[in-house]
Amino acid sequence: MVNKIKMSIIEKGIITDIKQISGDIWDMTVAASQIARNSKPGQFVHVKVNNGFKPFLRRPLSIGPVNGDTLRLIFLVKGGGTQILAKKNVGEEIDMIGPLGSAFRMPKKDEFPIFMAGGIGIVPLLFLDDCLTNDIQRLFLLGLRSRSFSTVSDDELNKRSIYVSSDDGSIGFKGNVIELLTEQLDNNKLINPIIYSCGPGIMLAKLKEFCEMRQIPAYVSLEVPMGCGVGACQSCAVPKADGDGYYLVCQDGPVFDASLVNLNHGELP
Amino acid sequence: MVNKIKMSIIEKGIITDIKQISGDIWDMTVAASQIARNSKPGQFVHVKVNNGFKPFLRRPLSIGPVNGDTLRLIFLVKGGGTQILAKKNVGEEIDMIGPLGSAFRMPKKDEFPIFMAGGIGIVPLLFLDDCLTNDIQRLFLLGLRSRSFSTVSDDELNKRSIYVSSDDGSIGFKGNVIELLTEQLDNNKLINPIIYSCGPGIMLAKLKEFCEMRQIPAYVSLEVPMGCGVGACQSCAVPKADGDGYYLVCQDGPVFDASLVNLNHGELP
Amino acid sequence: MIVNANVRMGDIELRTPLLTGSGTFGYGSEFEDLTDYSALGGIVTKSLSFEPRAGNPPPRICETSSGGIINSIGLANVGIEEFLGSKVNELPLDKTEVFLSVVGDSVEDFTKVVERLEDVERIAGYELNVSCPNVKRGGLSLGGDREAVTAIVREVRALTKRFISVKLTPHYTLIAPVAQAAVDAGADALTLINTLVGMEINAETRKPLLGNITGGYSGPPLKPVALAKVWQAAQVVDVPIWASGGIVNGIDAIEFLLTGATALQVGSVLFADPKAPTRILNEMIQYCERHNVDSFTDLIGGLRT
Amino acid sequence: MIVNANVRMGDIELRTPLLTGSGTFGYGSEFEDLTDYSALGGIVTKSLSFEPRAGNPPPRICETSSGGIINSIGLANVGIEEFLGSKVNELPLDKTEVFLSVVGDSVEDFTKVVERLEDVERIAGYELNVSCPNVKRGGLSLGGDREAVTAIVREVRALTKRFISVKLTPHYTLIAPVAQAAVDAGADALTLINTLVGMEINAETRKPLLGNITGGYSGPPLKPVALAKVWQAAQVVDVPIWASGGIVNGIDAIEFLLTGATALQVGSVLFADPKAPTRILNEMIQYCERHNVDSFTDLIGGLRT
Ligand SMILES: Cc1cc2nc3c(=O)[nH]c(=O)nc-3n(C[C@H](O)[C@H](O)[C@H](O)COP(=O)(O)OP(=O)(O)OC[C@H]3O[C@@H](n4cnc5c(N)ncnc54)[C@H](O)[C@@H]3O)c2cc1C
Ligand SMILES: Cc1cc2nc3c(=O)[nH]c(=O)nc-3n(C[C@H](O)[C@H](O)[C@H](O)COP(=O)(O)OP(=O)(O)OC[C@H]3O[C@@H](n4cnc5c(N)ncnc54)[C@H](O)[C@@H]3O)c2cc1C
Ligand SMILES: Cc1cc2nc3c(=O)[nH]c(=O)nc-3n(C[C@H](O)[C@H](O)[C@H](O)COP(=O)(O)O)c2cc1C
Ligand SMILES: Cc1cc2nc3c(=O)[nH]c(=O)nc-3n(C[C@H](O)[C@H](O)[C@H](O)COP(=O)(O)O)c2cc1C
Ligand code: FES
Ligand code: FES
Repeated sequence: MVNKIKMSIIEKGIITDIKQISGDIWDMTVAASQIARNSKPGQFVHVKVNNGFKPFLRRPLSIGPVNGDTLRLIFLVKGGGTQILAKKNVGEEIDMIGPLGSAFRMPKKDEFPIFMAGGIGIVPLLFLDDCLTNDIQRLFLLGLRSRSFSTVSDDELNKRSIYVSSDDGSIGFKGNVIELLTEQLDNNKLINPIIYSCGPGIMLAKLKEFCEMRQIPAYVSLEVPMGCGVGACQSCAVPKADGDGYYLVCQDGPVFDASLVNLNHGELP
Repeated sequence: MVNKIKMSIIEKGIITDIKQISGDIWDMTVAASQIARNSKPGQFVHVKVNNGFKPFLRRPLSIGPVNGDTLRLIFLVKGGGTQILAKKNVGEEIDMIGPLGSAFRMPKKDEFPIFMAGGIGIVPLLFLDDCLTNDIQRLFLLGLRSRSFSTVSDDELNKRSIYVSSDDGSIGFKGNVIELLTEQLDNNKLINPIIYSCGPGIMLAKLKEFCEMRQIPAYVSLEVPMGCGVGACQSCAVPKADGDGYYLVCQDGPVFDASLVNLNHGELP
Repeated sequence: MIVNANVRMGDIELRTPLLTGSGTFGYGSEFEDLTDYSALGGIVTKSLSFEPRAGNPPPRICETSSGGIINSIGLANVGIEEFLGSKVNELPLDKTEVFLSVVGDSVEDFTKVVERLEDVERIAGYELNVSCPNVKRGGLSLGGDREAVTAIVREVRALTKRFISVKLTPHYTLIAPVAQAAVDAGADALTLINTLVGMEINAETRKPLLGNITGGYSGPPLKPVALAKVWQAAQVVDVPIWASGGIVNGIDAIEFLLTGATALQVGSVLFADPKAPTRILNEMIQYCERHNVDSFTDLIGGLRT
Repeated sequence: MIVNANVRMGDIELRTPLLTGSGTFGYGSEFEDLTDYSALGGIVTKSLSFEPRAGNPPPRICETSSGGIINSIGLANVGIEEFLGSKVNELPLDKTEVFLSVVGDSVEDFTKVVERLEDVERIAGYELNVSCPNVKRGGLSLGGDREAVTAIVREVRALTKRFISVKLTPHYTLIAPVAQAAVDAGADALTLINTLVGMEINAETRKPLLGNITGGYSGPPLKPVALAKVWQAAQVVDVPIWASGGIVNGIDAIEFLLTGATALQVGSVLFADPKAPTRILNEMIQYCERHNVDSFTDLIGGLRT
């Protein structure tokens, strides 16, 4: 919905680094100058994980931190497609369409940005974090199931001063990330907060409720299965909050003003 | 039709040797005691070339020379299935159903056996050759397109005194194997010949015609695409010579008295 | 944990929900050296017609680039006379339930075959293969799909007290009315689905891969179509559904139970893996153990929508 | 060797036989940064209905274990009013031939849309998506498949001189009579086939993968079914056939030409490979070079049977 950018290309990036962050989480750096140089935080690439047509569809992945000609893709091995990605080696090509979709709108001068990530939802927020100049204060929260499911390295946690919550208390705050958010908001009496969030559907739905109650603006990045990724097939519908039809996540999103979308669909099947 | 044998099993053999004979021809030795010990020349195994279901069907392959607990599979890399087979290594398992189908009937005392192979059709004849005691005279003919498409090693050619014809004259007699057969029959004035043959459909059809003209009994081993391999699905039909329906190659064959089958179907599509 | 594998359909109890698909397991004895019958609830025999049928010219089977197969057997079978003379003795009646598949081009074809089969003892029931279009009655073509199915099922029903499943093709514009018609006419179960009509060619030689050009498409590519038809039929009929189409492993089988099937036919997979029934049954049991389900029956229709 | 890629259909000449499948290429501009239009003979737009349609609840797309996909977009489209207001300006009329796909639940739906579209200039023709069962006329359900197709095509034919292709589903018991009915009613071409009805579920969560439970199954598993329908229709009608179903490479495309198709729609493949038209065209040309064929037209119907 915000800062919609056209002009996407197909680019064959070259993997320059790939490492395992934790159990099923991989962090891949790809040299792809054209996509990298035109990306804004919140946008995504549509990745062909294999030659041929197995799997048949591309996989949408958020664009993580960009550094000159490279971008980082951080992903959870969920099924067959991401499994193939995780087995790639440095030097291999990776066919991507991007940058696609909408970007986060930047915080205004008087707003206090809060990044709230659930698990692997941290990826676009890392990029957004990089795009705010150092003088801008911010709060970065990450909810994990447990330490062993971490989606970023300890180094990165420290460097970015990320506050972590975990369901089992094995790292950081014990509880969910909405509880952590509540605690932080209340303890620090933050003025004019604006929330940027990405994570599991249930977390986003709760966040939306929370923000509506407290009248805090929130931007959420959504995940739905996609076909084309470019607005042609209407596969990626998300219901509008007003009940009047659907937005397309690949084109109108993936970043949405939380108040405009209906998030009561729970997790994907 | 002849010497029909029941009792087939699924056995996971172990590859003990695999080598390339020429361009696309591979010679694999498999330890599979139960199948090996129960096989008769002419019978075949139905081979699962891969775990899972890609390709979906098994591949029928003639049982080549048997040596105690091992048997040889010699195959032409024709498409995807045999390609997978050719890439297997010593020590790998290979899932086979066998022995399946009918065997060649052995020559009677007064008959002079002639083996006539076209290309990869030599496989069951090698096994048959081994099964005749040394005192039995025989003539072994092999038709090739050219030397570089040989389906047996030079060693084996010599050891078995195989007469070769090639279309281009690059090895042995220049011409086709029926011409070679004619020459041999006429020059050597063989009495009571009986022909055992396996090879391309067109060669077998010509052989049948030839043998009918000269009133020579002939047994042919046929190839048609198969489903089950055990007589359950009726996929492997070959028309009866009398026009009254079909035989099943996996059950009534693969070895047939040439006079009983209609071979005018040419090559497979 | 012990998982209860049996399923009930009216008076019939199958010790497992697994049946063999018609035409893929012959008359039930061809695979006897290879397949463990204890994993099977029953078998369905090759479709039997009144007159013998020689079948189609070869080749009769090919693979598709999509990972399935196409067959054009052409319903080759020995006909009722020879069946009663010889094949009937091969039926594995001591080992499992036997359902006889019957096919015909006219209503009379079906009734003439079933009439004769009624004399064969210990048969659990019939599967009526009504999947061929253009069925006739007394020589006249029957109007629509529903009319043909109704006529066949009603007249066979009048002849027998045995269990009848009616096997439908996926090539109906809508499956629900045909499914309903079969049940209204007296079917005890529906078998969904028969093969799709398919074709493959070799572009290099420009020849079709089958002698008959087109044939019946089966195997894994059929599964999504079969799931949809089972689901659609399960919404409108109350009789048990026998699923057929692309089952190769235990998860496929579980998917069909969840979608509403009571019994599950394994067909093409037997060619690749004659021991598939045992393997699939084990995989189904493992699923149940993982999900704390103590009976296959509890999964039937358990899709969460 | 220069291979002549163009094909003729009546008055229309396509510079290549490749078209985009309805619903996979939007209104023709969404892919403009990615796809080279010069490889396309034309595009077919997303099916347009009289009233806007919001479409089905998400998820709307999933993969199948058989290597295809299922979509349940639910014919989401902006409706004729908004189409004429905005989308019409996105049509790539300068780049390629544009065929507008039209859909409806009743005969009147079709005629009302086509009437309005007649005012849009430079449109090459229409594709009538008659693949939904239960079409009505004046509120009454039309009897059979042939009746519905005949009514729609005849009434649209009366409204326009433009090229009309009629897109049929594979879920007819027999395709030939429906194909014949469409041609008799005035169709200039037939598009074969629309998607199969399919469904996938996640056995672990017990949920269907699509919000609408069932959807349209497309991609490689569809190809054998589409080949069979193209072949069967080509035996009975003389109009050009537009093939649709599972084309992902040049050999697939050649197979459809040989089987009798004149034009070839690329659909789902565009999601994986937006440059598919260029790749497929090159692969087709390579085939022709290898086989010494100097025009695609020479391959049409060239199957050796
Ligand atoms: C805009 C966007 C950005 C994303 N960014 C990231 C990211 O940075 N890191 C990351 O790990 N994941 C991200 N995802 C989710 C990621 O796309 C899926 O986890 C991935 O597609 C799963 O593929 P698979 O083959 O491993 O799993 P499978 O479950 O086998 O996939 C089967 C199908 O479902 C689709 N699918 C499955 N899960 C999802 C999902 N959560 N969202 C969308 N489609 C799904 C797949 O694309 C595929 O088509 C993002 C999704 C979207 C829409
Ligand atoms: C009884 C019998 C014995 C055989 N013995 C041998 C042997 O010893 N050595 C050897 O090289 N080949 C033999 N063949 C042929 C061999 O089965 C095929 O070459 C092989 O199946 C091709 O598989 P593919 O995947 O490489 O080729 P593809 O062409 O990709 O196979 C596609 C499908 O067609 C079938 N098919 C293709 N060609 C044939 C064929 N000629 N006969 C039967 N089915 C075919 C395959 O089994 C498969 O189902 C024999 C065939 C039969 C019926
Ligand atoms: C070789 C072969 C022969 C078949 N013959 C019949 C038949 O005679 N009658 C019938 O109703 N179905 C027949 N079928 C269809 C199967 O019973 C089954 O419905 C179909 O193959 C789908 O299931 P599958 O994907 O598990 O094979 C046949 C299938 C194959 C592969
Ligand atoms: C996402 C999607 C949307 C589709 N929408 C339509 C449509 O609106 N109208 C139509 O006639 N066909 C529609 N189709 C069917 C395609 O045009 C095509 O006929 C079918 O997908 C088979 O071809 P394929 O295998 O090349 O995709 C759609 C297909 C997909 C995948
Ligand atoms: S994925 Fe095709 S419109 Fe969004
Ligand atoms: S291959 Fe099944 S009967 Fe011969």
